[in-house]
Formats: sequence, structure tokens, C-alpha cells
Amino acid sequence: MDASLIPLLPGAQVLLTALVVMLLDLFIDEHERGLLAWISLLGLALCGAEAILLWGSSEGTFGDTLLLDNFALFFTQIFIAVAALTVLSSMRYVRETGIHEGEFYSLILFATTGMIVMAAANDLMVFFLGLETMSVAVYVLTGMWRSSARSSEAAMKYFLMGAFATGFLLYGIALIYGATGSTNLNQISAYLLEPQGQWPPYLFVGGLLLLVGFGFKVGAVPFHFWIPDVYEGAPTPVTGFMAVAVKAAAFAAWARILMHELSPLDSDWALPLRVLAIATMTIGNLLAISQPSVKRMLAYSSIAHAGYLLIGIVAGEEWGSTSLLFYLATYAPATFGAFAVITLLTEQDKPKEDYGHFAGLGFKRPFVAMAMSLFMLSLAGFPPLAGFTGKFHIFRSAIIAGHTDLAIIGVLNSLLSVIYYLRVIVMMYMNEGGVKGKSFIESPYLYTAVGLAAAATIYLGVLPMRTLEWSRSAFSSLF
Amino acid sequence: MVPLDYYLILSAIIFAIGVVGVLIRRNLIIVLMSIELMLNAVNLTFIAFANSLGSMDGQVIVFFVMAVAAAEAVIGLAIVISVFRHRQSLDPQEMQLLKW
Amino acid sequence: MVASTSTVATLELLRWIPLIPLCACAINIFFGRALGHRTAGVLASAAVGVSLALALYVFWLLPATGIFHDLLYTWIESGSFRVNLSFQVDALTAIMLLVVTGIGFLIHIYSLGYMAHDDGKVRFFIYLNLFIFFMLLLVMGDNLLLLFVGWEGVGLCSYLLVGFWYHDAKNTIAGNKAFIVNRIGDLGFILGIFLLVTELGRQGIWTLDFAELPKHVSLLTPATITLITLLLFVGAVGKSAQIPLFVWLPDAMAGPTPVSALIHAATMVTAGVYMTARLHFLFAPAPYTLSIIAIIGAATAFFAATVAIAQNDIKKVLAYSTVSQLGYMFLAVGIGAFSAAIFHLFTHAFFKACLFLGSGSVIHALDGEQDMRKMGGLRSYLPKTYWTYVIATLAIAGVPLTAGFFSKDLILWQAFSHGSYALWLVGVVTAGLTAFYMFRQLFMVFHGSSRVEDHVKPHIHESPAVMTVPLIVLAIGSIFTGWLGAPEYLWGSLWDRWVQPVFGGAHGAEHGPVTTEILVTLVTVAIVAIGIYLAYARYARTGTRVVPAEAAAGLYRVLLNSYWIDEFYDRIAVRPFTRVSQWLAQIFDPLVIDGLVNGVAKVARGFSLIWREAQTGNVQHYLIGFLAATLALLIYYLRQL
Amino acid sequence: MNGAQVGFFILAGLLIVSSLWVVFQRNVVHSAMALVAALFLVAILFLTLNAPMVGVLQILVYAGAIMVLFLFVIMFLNPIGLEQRRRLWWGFGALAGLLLAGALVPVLTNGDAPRDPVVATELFGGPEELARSLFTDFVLPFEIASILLLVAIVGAVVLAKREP
Repeated sequence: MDASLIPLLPGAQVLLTALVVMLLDLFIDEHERGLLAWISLLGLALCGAEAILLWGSSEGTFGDTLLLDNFALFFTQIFIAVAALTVLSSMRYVRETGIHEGEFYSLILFATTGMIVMAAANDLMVFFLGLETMSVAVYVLTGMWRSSARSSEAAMKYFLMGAFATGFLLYGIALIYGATGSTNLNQISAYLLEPQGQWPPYLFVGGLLLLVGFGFKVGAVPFHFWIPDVYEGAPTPVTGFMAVAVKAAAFAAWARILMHELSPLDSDWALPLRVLAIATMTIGNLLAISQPSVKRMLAYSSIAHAGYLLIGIVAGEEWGSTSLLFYLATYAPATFGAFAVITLLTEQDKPKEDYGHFAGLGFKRPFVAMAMSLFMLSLAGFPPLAGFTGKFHIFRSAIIAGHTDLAIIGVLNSLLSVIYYLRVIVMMYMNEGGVKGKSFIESPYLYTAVGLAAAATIYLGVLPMRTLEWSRSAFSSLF
Repeated sequence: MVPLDYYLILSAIIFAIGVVGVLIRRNLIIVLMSIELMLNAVNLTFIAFANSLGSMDGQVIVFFVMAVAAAEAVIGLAIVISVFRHRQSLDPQEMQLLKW
Repeated sequence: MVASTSTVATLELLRWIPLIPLCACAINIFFGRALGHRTAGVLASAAVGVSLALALYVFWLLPATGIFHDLLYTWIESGSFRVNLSFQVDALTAIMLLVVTGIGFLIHIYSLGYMAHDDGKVRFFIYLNLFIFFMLLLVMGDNLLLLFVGWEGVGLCSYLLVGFWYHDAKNTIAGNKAFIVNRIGDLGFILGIFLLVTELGRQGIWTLDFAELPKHVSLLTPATITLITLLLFVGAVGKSAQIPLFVWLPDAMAGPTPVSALIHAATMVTAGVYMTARLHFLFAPAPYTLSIIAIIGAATAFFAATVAIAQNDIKKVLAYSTVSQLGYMFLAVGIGAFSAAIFHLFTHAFFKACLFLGSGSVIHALDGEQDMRKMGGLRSYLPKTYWTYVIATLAIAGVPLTAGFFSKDLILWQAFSHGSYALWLVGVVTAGLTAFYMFRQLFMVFHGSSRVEDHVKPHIHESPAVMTVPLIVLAIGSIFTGWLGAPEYLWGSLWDRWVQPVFGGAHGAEHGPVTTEILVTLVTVAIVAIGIYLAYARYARTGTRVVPAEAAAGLYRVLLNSYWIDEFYDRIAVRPFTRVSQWLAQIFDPLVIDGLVNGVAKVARGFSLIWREAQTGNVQHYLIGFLAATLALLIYYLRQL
Repeated sequence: MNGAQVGFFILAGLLIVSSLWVVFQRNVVHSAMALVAALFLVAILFLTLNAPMVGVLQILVYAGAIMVLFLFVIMFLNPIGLEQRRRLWWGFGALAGLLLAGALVPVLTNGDAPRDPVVATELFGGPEELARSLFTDFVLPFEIASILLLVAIVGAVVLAKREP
């Protein structure tokens, strides 16, 4: 059996960093814990460098259960970037909220390891274990703000629904295993080349249950119920991490497993997927309108964006997949940045996430407010920001694939979304008030994270070609 | 010889019973136990398939599922304890700070 | 068509025209506070000044049928579909460039004085520069997508600038309204682009370049073209404030006056006209769309003019007048006279900017007072403002030999010779109304006795030179820009020779007999003269009388009786119009338009409130939802089995 | 019906009953005991499916470790009082369960007969086969599972330890 270790490198790098952080935490003093964040960042940076150096390689290992291809590397970059931004934006937050730093950073890194495995997995079992590693770490991260009842409630809800969905996902894997005799995606897709009449019916049901599991993880309506509650209750940097990295990981696995390897089953879930995409966009946007809390509004908005991403899945083929990857890259900085700005507004034990709390931010912290405006505009799909180029490609892929109706519903939805994104901007430049006498969780690192996210939002809008090229070569590495 | 179908149907029934437990019980610990029941049903499916396919893979997978089940049980119980500290209750329906 | 006959040359200079204001904007964002108010303002103005210089240079270089082109890089590429970030300048763009940078520069200078005492000056100039950048992108982009980027960008800047004095909640609401109404228009615009891309894509053509599109228009069916152009026109209706989406523009007057002058008179609101002219090759073969455009344009011109009569806010009058003049432009577009539409756009930019800045000067002098009933007799206090205002008023009223006369007359003549007598008649009546309400304003503000509140009176002062010099320049433009497009029986039109090649055969430049043309002009001039006389009769001599017409008291009636024509006019014209305008102002606007705008939001919100009940907070309800969906999927599959 | 089938039905009946016991029993401790019974029954079913090693693990890991943890937490939290039996709600849940089972069963019965009738060798399912598979084909999942357990341990400590 071939067991080249190179494909493991990015994941192992992050894992190693997690272990170092976890162990070092035991030996250093309380006031030196800031060091752990820097070690985490260093590890992530190394991993990023490795991922860049390995770009273009296409190598499987351990009997092709793990594939290091551009697809995996593309997502690895997203995960690492988001993890690094999370670490940056939580450096002061964790102290203010009494979250234990060592465990916090190492769990972020463990979760990132799980994601990297998910994106690279070429075997249902490897994927499943990666998913569980990520999920368990994120359940814990959600509940880590222990003095907050909302945090623990969110963790409970997340865990309960997550474990329930895991049951269905696993059942799906079992049925697929039973039908095809293997969990390895290469062998499964080889099996699927057989004529359709030979397939036992539970193969389809297995695929359907996988779809349910993925639908849950990406937060597609009607599997979305956990998202608003969990996103609202979780510590804000963790919410940002979930909204971007966890979602991206789920879409990565979805793209590789359902869209690509199991594509012969496509015809059976074309209609359900269309319904899912439409419902997800529309319900997400509609419900976001009536939210008094910006954090919760962003949770619903992330559901709506999952809907746009589902359009890419429905469209499929080269353009659908490429635009899916590209959209994830454009969605990431704006969403993360918005949550980072909310992090800034946190106060001990009191949620300060309502629209009213943004009032006057434009005068107190003009740069933060400007960045937030950029994020909101980008999420609303305003040109020439990242969200616009992302939506442009998603909708165009839908048109090419003959789903013009989906594209039009998407456009209508993104126009509707302006209502609530704009409210944030209006509030920030309104009368002072909410911000008066308010303390911010300020740190240069948080500002760095916000600034980087803002820069990426502009960059991906103005100069999208390079990233689009990457998305395309990531997609074509699946073949 | 017991046909494969019998095992599959049995595990589907156990799975459904587990699902019912998760849905209706207002005690988090029983809900967790119901989730364990669901995972066990899946394990039974795996073993039945492994037997009929004559492949060891299914059995090894069950080994991993046990690890997952253990991890979920540990985390689940830890979360239960942490929730219990806040509200002295194990009723999931009482936890409605976060809604709409 | 155009692209095939004209010479394309590369000119790398072009990119700097939009980029310089953007750079100034960036510098002010990061260092504006450090530089201080004055420097930031001067920097912003200088940047636009440089752009203006470059634009003039490009204009000078540009041969009549030539196109300058500048490719920066490929912005978006997927498969054969390539959208470049590249600029082009042809005769049409060159004119728009001069308007945007020229008027923009003057208004920047003016703002240095107008905003001198405002705390948010740096922010103001950041927005203003950003606006100039997007506007330049809009007019210079060589493809529809760039035009769209600029389109959205100017909308955003307009929104930011209207809400500039945010401490006033009313302003943010007005800004919101502007934005949402514009989004309704944008919906049409986006869908239009969509349809265009899809339909051409179906034929294997993936392009949005202005140079490429005309070659492929013939691939589309007439019905498709009609639908596409109608959708695009919805965008223009929103952006250029036509019926029924015009309401946001008067509300947008809540912003600082230079903003009203730049965005809501001279540049952004004309983007719709520019877009139709730029896409003339799509609109020209869509007669059905064109007739709708003409009708909407004429109706808007007329109704906005009637509404303007009943306004007492100095800026609101100008706002409705802008809506009305935009209606004229669309009327021209609707009869296929793109060149005339752009000509009116060009002259209008000068005199309307001059009027707005003049009103700004008045407001500035009166400490923010905008109610014309509290003005009067300002002629002696503000001589420079007064004289420039007079010139601009003459121009907009269409008094012979001013800019407005030539451009409006051209449109009316085109309508007449095109055979659209009804449109022509509406246009002529509107010209009379325009003369009436503009002179009413002039007399109410500058003539008669002063009704200025006592505590303001001692402070009345003429504005500083930074404000009056732009006024004078614009006033000069308000006269002479029109001379470029004189009819053939005078010295002929330089304008047509310059712009005509862009529109190729699209423009029906009929030249009827000269005597008819002169006769038609004389009719217009006569109507205008009557309008001016009526305004003079009602408002100049009895400057103190400011009671609205329908509330006329006894004394008022006695005074009126000496002017029978006034009474006559009052009975048959003013009262019905006032009623219509009041109906529009009090019923149509709040109920229908606000209803439409807020309705969308309200319905969405209502749905939202109902749907979110599903999110009960009870995790087991969520699980039931999850299971139900799973069951639905399973059953869906079982049915197929 | 041969002996094996009779045995299966007895085991299956017991398993279903004990599962129902877990779900519908009002007392937590009783539920836990029923679950232990169910796990044992599943282990026996594993034995009948040529998976002796997994069966042993099932008892060791589940009954031995996981259930002890459950019982420990039950003792630790000591929830007082029995849960109400809300007939409507429970009936509704039972209906949902029936629907789910009803949707799954027809799909599972339609399957082909096993493609490879099992040649149950002595070794199949024994520790050696399992170990060989585990440490050759599945060594990567094995490593990942170890990370998963590590994460779970860290997480449990973080969440459940007493505040200082």
C-alpha cells in the first residue's frame, strides 16, 4: 500500500500546532497565554505556505482515501485564512469573556484539521471522521462562553441537532456501503458506471440521506433551524468561523461527494435540489428582514447565501462548480468581517448586537463603520465588491445550465436583501446614541482582521480573475 | 440462514424508535440515549452488509462508529452538565432564550 | 453601424480621468482628517480639476467619428464570456465627460464655500469624489456591465449624500426611499441585462461590449428586443425619476444643495437618458418601447410641471422642474431623437446646476431657510446670485437665444416633424408652465418686498467668490451652450455634426420646411411669453401676496380683478392644475408610491414575522421540521420507484 | 423457518421491546438499564453475523464505558421526578417514527439477494482480520478517530469542569 505522507502535510501541520498549543497551555503562566495565539497563527501561516507550495500536486495516499489535489488545497486555503482571522479577532475577546485561551485556540485548530480532512477525503469514512472531528470541536467552541446561558443553550441545540443529523448521514453511508460494497469514492463511482437497473433501491435512499446530512450542515431550508439560534448564542468569533469555514467545509464535501462522485444519481434529486435552493434563498432573506439583532440577521443572511450556493450546485457542471467555489471565496471575507465587527461591540454578559447598538458607530469608529458598510454592500451583491462578482458567476452558471428561473429568483432575493443590509449602514451613520458611553473590545489584532477582510472584499470584487482561475483549476482537479 | 433483509428492517425499526425518542422526550439524558440507539441501528446495518458482502470493511467501520458514538456521548453529557448548571433543568423545551 | 465605420485608437490617458478622483477619495479616506478640512476639500476639487483638464484634452484629440479605447485588464472571464475593465470615449461619451467633470469641478469649488462651516466636510468630499468616479465609470465604461457598476455606484453615493446630514432622521428616511425606489428600477435594469445576455448566449454570443452588441442585435426577435428595452427602461425610469418612480427625487432634496445640483440635476439623474442613448441600437428597433418612452416622458414633463407650480420650497420647485425636464429628454428619446435628448441633457446640466447653486446661495444667505414665502426682495442683497439666477431662469424657460431655447425647441420641432402632434402639444404647454413656475419662483424669491424673518435679516450677505464664480461660469454656459445646436435657419448645428455619427441612422433628423419650423418655434415662444407674463402679473407686482391661489381672500380677489387674464388663467388653468398637483402630492405620492415602496418592505416584513414563528426556540420542533423534510424527500423518492 | 431464523426473531423482538423501553420509560435509570439490555442484544446479533470481535467491543465500549458514563451523569445531576407522559405529543412522535420506518422498510426489502453469499471462514470477523484491516486499509481513519477522541476529551474537560 502506498502511504506517501506528503498529502497529509497541511492537515498534519495544523494538527501539530493544535497539539503544541494544547500542551504548552499547561506549562505557561496566565499572563503569557497571548503567546498561544501567535503560535497558532504561525502554524496556520506555515500550513498556508505549504498549501501554496503544494498547489498543482495531485496525489492520493492510504489507498486513495485521501487526495491532495487543487480542490482540497483551495479549500484548505479558505479554512486556514478563516481560522487565522478567527484567532486574530478573538485575541482580546476570549479574555473579556473568560473563555480559556489554550483550549479555544487548539479547538479552532482541531476543527480546522477536521475541515482539511473533509475537503481532501476520498472515502466516505474518512470524510465522516473529519466531519465529526470538526463538529465536535465546534460544538464545544459554541458552548465555551460558560458564563453565558445563551452560549450553553446554543451548544445544546447545535449538538442535539448535529448528532441527530449525523445519525441520518451515517445511515446513508451504511446504505451506500451496502449497495456498492465500499466506502471509497473511487470504487463507488466505478460501481455507479454499471447500468442503472442493477442498483438496489437503497442506494438512492443512501444518497438521499447523505443529501439530508449535507443539507443540515450547510443550513439549507428546511434543515436550517439550528442556524439562527446557534449563530446567535455562540461566541461571536466562533459564529464567524462557523458561518464561513464550517459552511465551506460542508460545501466542499458536497461538491466532491454528491456533485462529483455520486453524480450518476443526480437525476433523482434534481427537483428536490431546486426546491431546496429556492426555499433556502427566499426563507433566509425573508426571515432576515424582521430580525432586531444584527447577529441573528447575519445568521439568516448566511442561510440565504447557502441558497445562492445551492444554485451553483443545481447548475452543476464546470461553471456551476467553479462558481460555487468562487462564491465561497467571495462570501467568506464579508461574512467573517461582519461578525468580527459585532465582536467589537460585545460587552460582558450583555448581548450588544441589535441594530440600535450600531447607532453612531460611523462617528466613533469611522474605519470600522466603513469596513462594515463594505461587508454589507458586498453581501447585498453591490458592484464592484466581492459579492457582486460571486453572484454574477453563480447566476451566469445557472443561465448556462438552463436554470434561468433560479437566476431570476436569485436576483429578486438579492434585491430584497438590500432592505436589511442597508439598515445596518443607516444605523451606523445615524444619531449617536447606542454607542454612547460604550466600551469596545478593541485590539489592534481585531482591527487587522477587519481590515484584511475589507481588503479581500474589495480585491475579490475588483480583481477576481486570479481567484476565479484557482477555483477553476480546483474544480478540474476533481477529474 | 437469516436473510439480509431481516437485519436491515430490524435496524430501520430500531433507528426509527431512536428518532422517536429524540423527538418526544423532555429529558436530555434520554434524548442522548436515543441518539445512541440510532447509531447502534446503523451499526447493525453495517455489520449485516459486511456479512452479506463478505467484506471486513463494514466491521472496521463499526469500530470507528463506536469511537464517534463515544465522542458524541462524552461531549453531549458535558454539554448537558453545562446547561444544567445554568438552569437546573434537563428539559430541552424549556431552553428558549434563542428564538425567532 | 457605428463601430464598423469609426476608427478605434488606444489612448492610455483615459484611465486617469476616473482614477484621479478615486485616488483623491482614497487619500481623503485615510489622511483626510490629518490634512484638515481645507486641504481635503482643495485636494478633492483639484482632482476633479485634473480630470476636467484631461477630459478637455481628450475632447480636443478626438476626431469626429473616432473612438478612444483604454483596456486596463480583464475583469471577469468565464469561457468565451469576457468583460474587460476598459474605457472608451466617443463623441457621446466626450460630451458626458465634459458635463460630469466640468459641472463637477464647478460644484466642488462651490462646495468649498458652501460646506465651509460643516463638520463633516472631509466625509462630504470623499463621497463627492467617489460619486465622480462612479459617474465617470458609468459614462466611460465600454460595456454594459461597467455601466451597471457605475449605475449602482452613483446610486449608492446619492444615497450617502442625501443622508449626509444624518442627525436628521428625515434625511435618512429620504435617502432610504431614494435607494429603494432605485432598487426597484435596478431590478428592471438587471433583468434587462440578464435577458440580453441569456438571449444572445442562446445564440452563442457572450458579450456585453458596446462595440460588439450592435452587430448581434439582428439575432434577437423583435419581441425580445421590446422586452429587453422595456426592462432597461424601467431602470431608467427609476434612475431618472420618471412616472411612476419620480417621487424619490423631490425627497432627495434633503441633501446638501451642491449635491442636489450635481447628482440630482446635472449628472446622475440623466444616467437613464445616457443609457438609452448609449444603447440606441437596441432601442431604435423597438418602436413599441419607444412610444411608451415618449408617452411616459411627455406625461412626466407635464405633470411634474403642474406639481412645481404648487411648491413653496425653493428646492422642491427645482426638483420637480428637473423631473419635468428629464421628461422632455425621454420624450426626445421616444421619438428617436437621441441627439436632441443628449443636447437637452447638456444644456440642462448648465442652467439647472446654476439654478440649484443659486438657490444654495440664497439658502446659505438666509441661514438655511428654504420656504419661498419667507423670502422676497433679495435682489438687492444678493446681486450676483440674482443675475445668474435670472439668466438661468431665462434659459430654462426657453426664452429665445438662451441654451434652453435651442435644446427645447429642437425637441419640440422633432416631435412636430415626427408627426407626434399630441406629444408636441403637451411639450408646448409644458414649456408655458415651465416659464410660469420658474418666473414665479424668481419673483417670489428676489422681487417684491422682503418677507424674511427678522432675526435672519441682519445676516443676509452675498456669498463668497468661491461660490459666485461657479455661478457666473454656469450662467455663461446657460446662454452659450445652446448656440452649438442652433437650427439650420440660423447658423446651423455644430452639435448634430458632432454627435450624429454616434447614432448613425438611428435618429430621424427630418428637416421640414423652414417656415413651418419657424412658425412652430414662434408658437412655443408665444406660450412661453404668456407664462412669463402671468407669473409677472401674479407674483412680481404684489410680491407680498403669498397666499396660495385657492385660499384667496377678499382683498386678494380685488387685487386680482384688475388682471382679468390672471383670473381667467386662475379659473381654467391654475386651479385644476393645483388640484391635480395637490392630488399628486397628497394622495398619489404617499398612497401609491410610498405605498409601493413601503409596501414591498411591509409585505416582506409581514411574511417574515409569520414565518419566523416557526423558529420557536424549541429544539424538538426543529427536529420535527428536519424529520418532516427528510420524510418528504423519502416519500418523493418512493413515489418514483 | 429454521432455527437461526427463530433465534433471530426472538432476539429482534427483545431488541425492539427494550428499545421501546428506552424511549417510552418515564424513569431515567430504567431507560438506561433498558439501553444496556438493547446494547447486549445488538452485540449478540453481531455474533450471529460473523462479527465476534465487534460484538465484544460493543459490550466493552458501549455497555462498559459509555453506559457507565451515562449512569454517572444521571447520578451526578440526580434529576428528580418522573417525566410526564404527554399522550398527544408521544403519540405524534410515535406516528412520525412509524412513517419513517414505513418509508424505509419497502426500500430495504426490495434489495437484491446478497451478491456474495458469505463464505464464513474461521478468521472472518475475528480479531486478526479486524486488526489487519484496521492497521492497513483503515490506518488513516484510525488516526483521525484518535484525534476525534482527543478533541472530545479536551472539549468535555472545558465544558464540564467547575469554574475556578
